[in-house]
Amino acid sequence: MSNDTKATRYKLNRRGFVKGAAAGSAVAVAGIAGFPHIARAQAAVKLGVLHPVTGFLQFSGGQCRYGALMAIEEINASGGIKALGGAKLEPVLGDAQSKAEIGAAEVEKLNEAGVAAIVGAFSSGISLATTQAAAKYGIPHAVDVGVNDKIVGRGLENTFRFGPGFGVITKRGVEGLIEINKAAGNPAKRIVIVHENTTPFGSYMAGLMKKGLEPAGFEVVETLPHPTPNKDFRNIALKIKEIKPDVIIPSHYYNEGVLFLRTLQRQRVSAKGIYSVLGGASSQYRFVNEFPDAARNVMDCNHWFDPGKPAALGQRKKVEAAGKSYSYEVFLAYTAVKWIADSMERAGSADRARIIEAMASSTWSGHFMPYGATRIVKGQNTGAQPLVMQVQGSEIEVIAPSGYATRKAVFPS
Amino acid sequence: MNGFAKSHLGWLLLAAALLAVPVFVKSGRWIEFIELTLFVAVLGQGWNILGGYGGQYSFGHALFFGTGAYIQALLQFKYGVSPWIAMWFAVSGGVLVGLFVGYLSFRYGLRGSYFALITLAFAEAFHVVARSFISITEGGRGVQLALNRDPDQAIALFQFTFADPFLKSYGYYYVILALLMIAYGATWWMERSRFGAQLVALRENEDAAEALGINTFRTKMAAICMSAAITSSSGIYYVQKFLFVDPAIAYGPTKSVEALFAPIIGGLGTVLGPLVGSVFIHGLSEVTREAIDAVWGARPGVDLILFGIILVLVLGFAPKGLVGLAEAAWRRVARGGKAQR
Amino acid sequence: MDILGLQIPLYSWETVLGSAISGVFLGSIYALVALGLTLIYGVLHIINFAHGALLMLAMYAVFFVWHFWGIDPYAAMLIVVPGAFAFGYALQRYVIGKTSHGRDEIILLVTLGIAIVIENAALFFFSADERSVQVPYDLDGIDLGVTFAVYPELFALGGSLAVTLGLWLFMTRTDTGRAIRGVAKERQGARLVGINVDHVFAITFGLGTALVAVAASLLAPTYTVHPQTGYLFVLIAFTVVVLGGMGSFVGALAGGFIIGITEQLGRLYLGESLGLITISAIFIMILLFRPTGLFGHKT
Amino acid sequence: MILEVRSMSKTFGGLKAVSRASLSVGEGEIVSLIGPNGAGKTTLFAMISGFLKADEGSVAFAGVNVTGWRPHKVCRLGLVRTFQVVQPFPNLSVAQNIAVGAHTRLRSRAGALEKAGEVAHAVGMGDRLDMPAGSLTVAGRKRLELARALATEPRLLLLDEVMAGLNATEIDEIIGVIRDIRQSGVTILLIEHVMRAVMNLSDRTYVINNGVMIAEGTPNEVTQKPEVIEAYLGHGASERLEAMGAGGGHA
Repeated sequence: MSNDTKATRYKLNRRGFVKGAAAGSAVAVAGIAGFPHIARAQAAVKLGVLHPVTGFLQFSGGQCRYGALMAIEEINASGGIKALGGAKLEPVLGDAQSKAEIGAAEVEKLNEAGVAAIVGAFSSGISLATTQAAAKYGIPHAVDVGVNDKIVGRGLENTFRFGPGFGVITKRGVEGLIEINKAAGNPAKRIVIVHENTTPFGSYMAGLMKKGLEPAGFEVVETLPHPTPNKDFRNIALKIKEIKPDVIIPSHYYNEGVLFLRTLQRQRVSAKGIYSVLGGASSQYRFVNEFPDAARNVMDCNHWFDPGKPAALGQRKKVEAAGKSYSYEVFLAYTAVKWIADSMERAGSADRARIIEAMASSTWSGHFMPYGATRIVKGQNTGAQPLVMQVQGSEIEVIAPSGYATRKAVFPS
Repeated sequence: MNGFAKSHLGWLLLAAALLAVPVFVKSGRWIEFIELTLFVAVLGQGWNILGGYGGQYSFGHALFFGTGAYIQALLQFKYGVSPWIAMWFAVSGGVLVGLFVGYLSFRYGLRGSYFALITLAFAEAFHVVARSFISITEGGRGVQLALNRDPDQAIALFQFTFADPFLKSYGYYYVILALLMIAYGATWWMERSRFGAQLVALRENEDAAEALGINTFRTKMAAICMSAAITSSSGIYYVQKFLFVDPAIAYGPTKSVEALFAPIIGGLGTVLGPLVGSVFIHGLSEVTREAIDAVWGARPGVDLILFGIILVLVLGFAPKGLVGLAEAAWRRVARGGKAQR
Repeated sequence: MDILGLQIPLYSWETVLGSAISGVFLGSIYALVALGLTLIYGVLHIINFAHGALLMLAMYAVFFVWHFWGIDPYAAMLIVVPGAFAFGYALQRYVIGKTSHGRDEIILLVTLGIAIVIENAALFFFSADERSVQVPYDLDGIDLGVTFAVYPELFALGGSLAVTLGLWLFMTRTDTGRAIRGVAKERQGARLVGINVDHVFAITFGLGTALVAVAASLLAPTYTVHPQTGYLFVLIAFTVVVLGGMGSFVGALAGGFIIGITEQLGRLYLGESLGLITISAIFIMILLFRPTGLFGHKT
Repeated sequence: MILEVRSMSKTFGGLKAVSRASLSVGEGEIVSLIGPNGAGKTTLFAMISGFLKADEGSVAFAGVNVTGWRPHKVCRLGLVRTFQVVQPFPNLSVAQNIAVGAHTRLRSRAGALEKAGEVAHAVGMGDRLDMPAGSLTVAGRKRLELARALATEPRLLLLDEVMAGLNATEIDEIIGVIRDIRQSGVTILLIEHVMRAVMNLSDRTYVINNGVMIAEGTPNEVTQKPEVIEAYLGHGASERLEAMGAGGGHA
């Protein structure tokens, strides 16, 4: 297959393929029927939107897809890609079914559908496979979430990540904790880390946190890993009760986050602070609304938007009006798509290689994330960083770093 | 049994067709589709040896896939062993796990649901171990192999993603095809050997088999080893292609289910059953997905609802699998033909 | 403490006791989920792989009854349990029974297929969002000193005992119960005596599903629901059923508690992750050395 | 003596199924083992062939002590049994069924199938080679059971009620087959309720009741013995015995 992706060329390829392997090709127009008015536009630029929307990652995958489609809709509504004469973006949807091998197969499909770029694929494991498959065809691939640092920086020119990886998140997490602790007169010293250990995400996180915290004068008394899914946190609560740490640092997915925080509350376990790093539930509006007591004063270092940007708040209203949860998956995928669109504008072309060039040299600042102007080194946006939030009342407020803070931390609580 | 040569010819034609796939399929998408189908067909043939021919239904074949994948990945990751050497250890490791699980289960005479449940339990135990012993297995982080981008090293490192155009497009296809041919050749041989006859006999009736001089314990042990060897070989392909394995990929229930679906749908205890089943399952899921997408737009889950319903229907109408259904139809046609004559 | 190079942490007796008590509560949930499974296995000899999916479906039902009508999850049983019975009855009578041809491997795949359908139907109709039932008494309960027992946990514990007792009474004191036991013991014989075996099978499956719905109501205040919730309990439920003896209610109850306590203590000492190996270990040991389970009979 | 069974016992949950039973079979003989239902005949067979572990006693076959051997090992030494309730491999054809037995001596598949054909002809089912065993009649299954055992090239054949459930013609045919088998040099020990066959075929007969050997001798001798008649009478089988005995006399 050629790397050339001009629409005409793609159609030739497609016809050739239909001739070659006729099976099922009559219905091979994947995923466009949801947007029929767009699909028929002549000059549309195809964008692969690839997430695990079925299987065990379905919730996060679905949120990502929702965010990405939202961005595409907005771009089209405001006149498409102007540098391409107002060409509309046409999403080509892919479902990785929560399996890496299916993710890779979907990339092949997207390639033949002639996508100019791909956004995806939420999890680190799947993103590793999809970026690699996309690299074969030189398809620019923006990783929306996938926080594993090994996704970027393994030499794939096509692979970019707009958001932060583990390294930065834990570094900022430690810095934020130091800042908050200092402001309160350093009451916290002893720490317990609770993390999921079934996927790369939690397993890496715990190790990196420990490495960062100890030189800063904290003492990690205990690290408590648990599997995902997990049914019961009472043991962990009891252990924490016995250890009596100053700060508890949890790191896991939404379900475990909810169960963990509720268990702490039920077991009357308290600490000076709960400070999660990529906590599943801690900075999720859904959780805050449903269990305000369990969420009270929980802090979380996580992906977040710049609370000073009205666009973010507007989007939040829109998402919630649609009955969806405004979670990090939504705005990360949303921003990734916006970034790809901006790169197309800069490239003035839907050519894969030119988009890659434009992404690599991007200085985009039209987003609402707290990242500043984009600067890419080895595929990673070096300005990307998480923020530290705290649930105060029924709101999620940013408490660190001070440049973005909307409120002062309530600590110790 | 009309014509040994005829069935021989069929096999040769099938093999030739598979070898020649790159000649008439130029689409990366369809090559990938065929690759995945063959991958599950290999996984399923492993299961079929023990479950289809031997009648010992395992719910934990991920044990062998996962062990093969982990050994293949870890030897390279930790000790820089060449993938071409690691693969022999991967298969041997799978066989060792087979010996271990088989010895315990068969020594204590577990059959039927009990055997199914113990394999399930062993797979889960391996899952927990892979997750928990971080110093050995890297734990939940998984094992990620370095990506080779040097085309000259493609063969030496058994990584074809950035190889020359042909290898890049078809390299992994021929890897899985080679594994398929070995697995299916071995099964074909087995079906025509004393070992195969004895294995089938003990599936049909263990007491009678024992009375007729068959060492049922040893036959079952041999079957689980062969089964493990084939299934673990699919782990080699997986790791070399995706360069990543973690506990859930290796030992989660997904692979165990995939392994048993294909042969049961296709036809238990037949050489072609797992391949036919895998083609059917993948074809069906592709068609349902594309059809739903085309008429209704992307609706996550609907394709799988349809898939599940069709699956249950197929089971209802073809309890002996698709190969069984085809045979019955063939017999009817043949009988009809004779009657006319 | 250091035994053979393995670091065994020393915990205070309060923590250990608290952990064991948490095992009792967890065990009661296991028992609840396992009761339906063991009933179905005991009579139909089906390893029902749709069990987790049915549990998930019932939890959704409880959630929606609460969400739309504000009905408390325990009161929701009055609606959800009969519905589940009817659903299970129909499922066995018109799907499993018709398609499985009485062959084990087919039944297995049919239940797997049903699980796929239910799970993805849930994904399609209810979306992948996690849902939680919020009850006002979620945090109230009894302080046991070493640990705090909230009402939902106490209700689940009481529920598991009551359901086991009720089931036992039903099976021994009613005609339907006796018919079910008759079919479980001697299928062919029951047919000869004129029992409609297909009907009894369907009733059994319906009952098993109804039990799942009871479990769902008792679980609802504690757990979130999403299309994959069922996976939390399926494997454990198999373990409990095998440990207790396939088909034994008392076995399921005792098995639930034994597994719950062992698991919690195992996780306390070996870590939350590796501790789960205790469950697999029990499962394997029982299968090897006492396949009839603690309370099972030889078949 | 090709088979020497010495004082074997087996208890099931407090019930003595076989109690210090001994018997011996000489090379080339046809020996029968009779007794009322539940007397312990099949249990004794199961112990001789290795399916059951005896509580006490020993089995020597062809001069080798085979006590406690697994059935497949015993079979390879040349002692093979059939089952009272026939145990065919239902999804395999007649030829494949018999070939399983032939494989005990032959590695090659073709050789085993060829041998299966020969054996099938010998027992009179050469015309049913391709039929699935599951679709055979009761008589057909009995023959198949015999053929499969025969294909293992045994020196001693333990036949457990191969005539049960057959009609008179079928019984006569089977009797002929068994004679032929002995003619070919195979020793036979059989359990039988069909007295006509017992009287007809056996060189010697053992009678077992309540797990205890109560008589031994030629068929005519043992049927005269009062303890034997009593054993059967005790189970209300006197008429049948009479009838059978008379029938045997006619043949």
